[in-house]
Amino acid sequence: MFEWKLALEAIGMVIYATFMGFIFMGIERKAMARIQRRVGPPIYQPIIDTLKLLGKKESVSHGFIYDFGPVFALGASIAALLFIPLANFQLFSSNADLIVVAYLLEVPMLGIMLGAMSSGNPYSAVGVQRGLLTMVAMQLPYGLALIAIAQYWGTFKLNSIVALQQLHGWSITVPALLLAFIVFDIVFQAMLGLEPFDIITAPAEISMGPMVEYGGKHAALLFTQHAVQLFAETAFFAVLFLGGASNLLELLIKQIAVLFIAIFIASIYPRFTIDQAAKFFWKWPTILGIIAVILAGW
Amino acid sequence: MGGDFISYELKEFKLFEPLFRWARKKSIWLVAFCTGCGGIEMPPLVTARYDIERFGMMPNPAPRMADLFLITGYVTPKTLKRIIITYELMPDPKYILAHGSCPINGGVYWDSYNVVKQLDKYIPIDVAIAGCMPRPEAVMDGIREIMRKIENGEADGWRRYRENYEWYRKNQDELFGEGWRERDAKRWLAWL
Amino acid sequence: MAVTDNEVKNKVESTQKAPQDTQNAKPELPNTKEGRLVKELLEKAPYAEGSVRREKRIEFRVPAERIHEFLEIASEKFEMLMQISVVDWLKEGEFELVYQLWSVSESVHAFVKTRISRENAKMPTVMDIWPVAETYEREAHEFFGIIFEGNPRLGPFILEPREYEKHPLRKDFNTLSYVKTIYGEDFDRYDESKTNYVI
Amino acid sequence: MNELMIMLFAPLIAGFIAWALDIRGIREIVGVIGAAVPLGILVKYYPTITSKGTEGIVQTINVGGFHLVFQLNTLTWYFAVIASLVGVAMAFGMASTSKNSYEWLFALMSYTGVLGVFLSGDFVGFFLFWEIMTFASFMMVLRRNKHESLKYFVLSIIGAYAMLIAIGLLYAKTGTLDFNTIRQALYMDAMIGSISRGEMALIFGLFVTAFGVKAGAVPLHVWAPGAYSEVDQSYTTFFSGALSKAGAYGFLLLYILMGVKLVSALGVWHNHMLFAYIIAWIGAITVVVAGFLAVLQEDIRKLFAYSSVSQVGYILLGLGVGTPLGIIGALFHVLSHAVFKGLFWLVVAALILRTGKTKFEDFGGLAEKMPVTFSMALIAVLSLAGIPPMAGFASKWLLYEAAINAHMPLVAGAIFLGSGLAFAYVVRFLYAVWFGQRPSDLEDVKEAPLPILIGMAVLAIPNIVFGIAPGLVTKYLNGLFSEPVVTGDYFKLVTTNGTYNALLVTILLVFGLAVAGIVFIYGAKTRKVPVTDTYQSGNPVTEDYNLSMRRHFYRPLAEALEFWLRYSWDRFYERLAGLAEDFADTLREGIYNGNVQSYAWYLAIILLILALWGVL
Repeated sequence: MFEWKLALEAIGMVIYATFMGFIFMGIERKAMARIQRRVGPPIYQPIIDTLKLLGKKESVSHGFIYDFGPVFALGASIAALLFIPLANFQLFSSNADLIVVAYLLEVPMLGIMLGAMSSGNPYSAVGVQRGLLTMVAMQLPYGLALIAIAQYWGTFKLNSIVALQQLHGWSITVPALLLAFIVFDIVFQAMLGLEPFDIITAPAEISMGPMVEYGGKHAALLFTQHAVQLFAETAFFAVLFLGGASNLLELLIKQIAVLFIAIFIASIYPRFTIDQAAKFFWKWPTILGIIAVILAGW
Repeated sequence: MGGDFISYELKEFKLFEPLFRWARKKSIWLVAFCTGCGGIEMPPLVTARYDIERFGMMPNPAPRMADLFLITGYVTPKTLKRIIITYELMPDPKYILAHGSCPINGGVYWDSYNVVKQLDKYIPIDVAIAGCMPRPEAVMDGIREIMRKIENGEADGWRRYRENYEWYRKNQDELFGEGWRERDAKRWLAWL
Repeated sequence: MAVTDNEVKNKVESTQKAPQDTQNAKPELPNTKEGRLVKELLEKAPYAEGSVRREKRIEFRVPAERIHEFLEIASEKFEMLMQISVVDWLKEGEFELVYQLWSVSESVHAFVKTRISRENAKMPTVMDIWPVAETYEREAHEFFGIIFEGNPRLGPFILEPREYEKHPLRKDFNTLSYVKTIYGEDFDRYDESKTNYVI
Repeated sequence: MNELMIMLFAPLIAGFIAWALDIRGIREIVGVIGAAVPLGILVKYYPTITSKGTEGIVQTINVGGFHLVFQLNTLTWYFAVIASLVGVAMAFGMASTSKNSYEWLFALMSYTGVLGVFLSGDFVGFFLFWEIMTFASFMMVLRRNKHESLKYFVLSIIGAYAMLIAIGLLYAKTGTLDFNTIRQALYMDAMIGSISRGEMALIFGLFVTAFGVKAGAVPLHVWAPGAYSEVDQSYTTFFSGALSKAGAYGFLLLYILMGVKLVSALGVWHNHMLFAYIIAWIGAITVVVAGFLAVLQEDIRKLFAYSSVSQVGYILLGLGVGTPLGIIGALFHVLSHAVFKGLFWLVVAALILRTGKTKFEDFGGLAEKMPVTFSMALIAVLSLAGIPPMAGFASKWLLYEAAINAHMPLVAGAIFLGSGLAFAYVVRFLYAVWFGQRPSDLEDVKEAPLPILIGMAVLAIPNIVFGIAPGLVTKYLNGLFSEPVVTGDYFKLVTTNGTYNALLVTILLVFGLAVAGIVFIYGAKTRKVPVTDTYQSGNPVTEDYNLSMRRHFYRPLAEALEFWLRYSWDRFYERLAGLAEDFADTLREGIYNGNVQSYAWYLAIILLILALWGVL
């Protein structure tokens, strides 16, 4: 009963996603450097960083939950990835829909919070508080954008959304879903923890936020998780708004396009404080989201 | 702290060692901890002109993730306490780059009551660069020197610290007095 | 910062002292803003001597027992107390306290100097005029050993427990021998005499 | 057929026996048996219920001239099983936390009340058991805190009177009190329209206030935080787990009895049933307001009290959507809320039993001291936050599907915000109580006693089982409707336009964990480090530093919301109560002023009015 083809496809896709995720992180650092007229690190730098972290000869642990946190986060990211229809590999996306994937993409946040909380470091406590508040603040616009899509296309299944978009043209061509696109792009910025909303790991203020106590292989796990998360979220974005893709290359181009939007915004804006971010999320993106939802439902 | 520290056996991945050495060389993370007067020399390194990020180096505020510790300038006993604690927080293959002559023999403050004369007694220094305060080019040269040492495995400050930890510990206690961590923490408790 | 002030003051003091002794009469004050300020303060406090060093910088020399009263008068014009720096005149056996005031309204800097003897030096605190003085007085006490009556927290401030009550910035504090006791054998400069330093 | 009666009155009898005997050991055993009897009987009835279809078993007894009807069909069986499951867990919990038999008596009396409410087939029995339930829970609260119990009492009285007037109106119109006959009468009346629109709106309004008070909808939720936290916490398992479900059952009753009539009377607005739309918006507002209040609480009991109010808001929202999928989502959420919230309240009971503290700032670092309770709390956290492999997510997923398919986008938006807030306050609870630095006075805390751990296990297993196999519940609930609404096998839910394969999600999570575990084991050996060895920007750290942030964890959110936080329902009701008292005082001085002449005058005036009216 066990389809070997599907299993191999899944494992292949996880390896491909991790590799491309690291390349995306490299592109992110390289593009930001080039914008600041610096040479910037090579594209595959995150892979070297992860190898170095894995090669550390000692790693410190604050108890079982501290180790369980990053492991759970990476596991959840991999699970979320396998439910998104990636180009011609449908993987398991027939078994889950928009809401399940949206929630699975948020589960790694709980894993990181669990680990950060049990480390007993005040900086990570402040990081956890900010991470949760950002998540609470962005939940409403995030939901409204997803609802607009579900309502316009009338279905939750991701592969049927992709099929409908192939037929009737991409989501962003529809005015209502264009508003949802803008809202989702702002929320996408906060999900990745990029510049205007990188309050979670504010490097200068609370030294790497929740990740302050992570070293050695725990940090390597978190880096891999961030890579898989980056790949999954850009793929989710492309599937919802840019009409999925017929082959991996087309998907890759769309993902990089989405990534560059985020990078350009990130390299311009300074950082919001946490209550400014909350107020901002509940003002403009929510209003746009409500308009999009009403238009989509018309 | 010292007890289990020594008995820890180093898991030498013989097969991957050259790969890890290359990775350690190509991605060194600096602890954003500037002691003494050289701290102001650090920002130019990450700007467009010198840009150490080309070598994969990134300033990182968390010591748990960092490898390279820059001792920039003279070290007073108060700062040395913080340096020792941060150094011991850093995970294992870690290196120290000392700027100028003050960490070597007290430099200009050779007779000052408040400057540590020989830093090497308290924490192992891998590379020391000349210059009071060295220009970014000199710091980059020092970093290249550290990379060369990592490449052929000579950068073993952390192994020296671990193997003769007792000696280092004795010198530290001699300077600060026995059990200085609890005493200092109690002193700061009044402020919290 | 106390160390650098020390040398600067020495040089300036010695050059400036010579011209003042020649014309012992009160030097006529230029009628600039600073001059009028000095004149005004001198009327209120005849016991003091004032002079204008340069544009935006005036000086007063006040006897030690009247310092508190003078500072009260000066505090109407000079709202901020910037620093209390101490100069150790070992040969004359005196400390010279310099209260550096800054007037925000006229943007003028005033140095109020007093002299007290080095042995068990005592000064009234100025915390009642400028509360910020508490920190400067603690520092002056820690490094020079001047006791400020009325300052509640004169105890240990910045230095390590080892150097409490040693008042390291006094001229008669022998740093060389102190450093030899602490850093012992790795202190490799052996020349005892302080005249020819070997760096 | 008298098993129905045994099941109904077993807890009450056990309560009296436990109260009478009042011996430490026997009292607990009697209480637990009393609580377990209904569950046993109900499980025995499962095959008959599923085979017989919706009309089930009817039992009629006539007591003192009243003709009480009890019915056990698919719907009432479902609610009764949930109530008895939570009741058993409560009994186990109270076995270790309750100090005297007074609480046993009234806890089991409210247990009978709830079962009676679910099983009764006519308004007489319904109201009778409703009052028993309210009276018992009021006595439980009265024992600990007069003010809170007064607040709870006044609001319950308002609800009870509203329901009484509504029943009276219905009796006046239809002439009967039995549910089935009322249903037929109102069904017929939908065409004839003899009951005017205004009267129907009045009946609907009265029923909404009555059931809204018990369920804790926003304007009437004021009693919930006080009552839930001022009672022995293991009883709150039942209080918020089952009693609030009686309110939700009431709203469902509105659909069954007078759904068609309400639609014809109140009309339709943008193709939503108007009365359902109102209930949906009450639910949505409850979810958001109670969620925000829960996040900003400092007391552990208050946090979970507001969280209970917010979760009941989800149920009302599900009912309000009105479509069959919405009702199934709401009923599934009734089960999952009863299960994970009951588990939370048992964890809180264990914490208070062991540490004696209730504020967040006194807790800390209990994960090592109470590992089993911690793992149960973790299961409850995953379920409440809606993490896929748990029951909480399955019910929330159904609610999302229903709300969006029924074209109620803003209500679905409220669910998104509500689940975000749920995630926030649940992690705050985890951080403040289980992680961080342990205060010195919690050093000697031992693990929770065995009975309460059994109670937690009773509630934790359904959490996982219904999480991985949600089909079990939806297949049973499909029986309520003519054609199956949620298809798919035990592990996969398939609705008209969405699928959720719970088993596959669990398998993939395990696969992901395995991959991450391999990467973790591959790395260097880990060295356990004490809490004091943390990066505190270089400063030495000792044990008596408080490094964990337990007070005002969400102060920035309070600052972001300070515009809304100025208005509070409690102050509004306090002022209302003050007004009522002043009015009563003026009335007392005015009329009952004690001199006989004015009384004589009043008599004369009344007689005159009656004469003019032509009655005399």
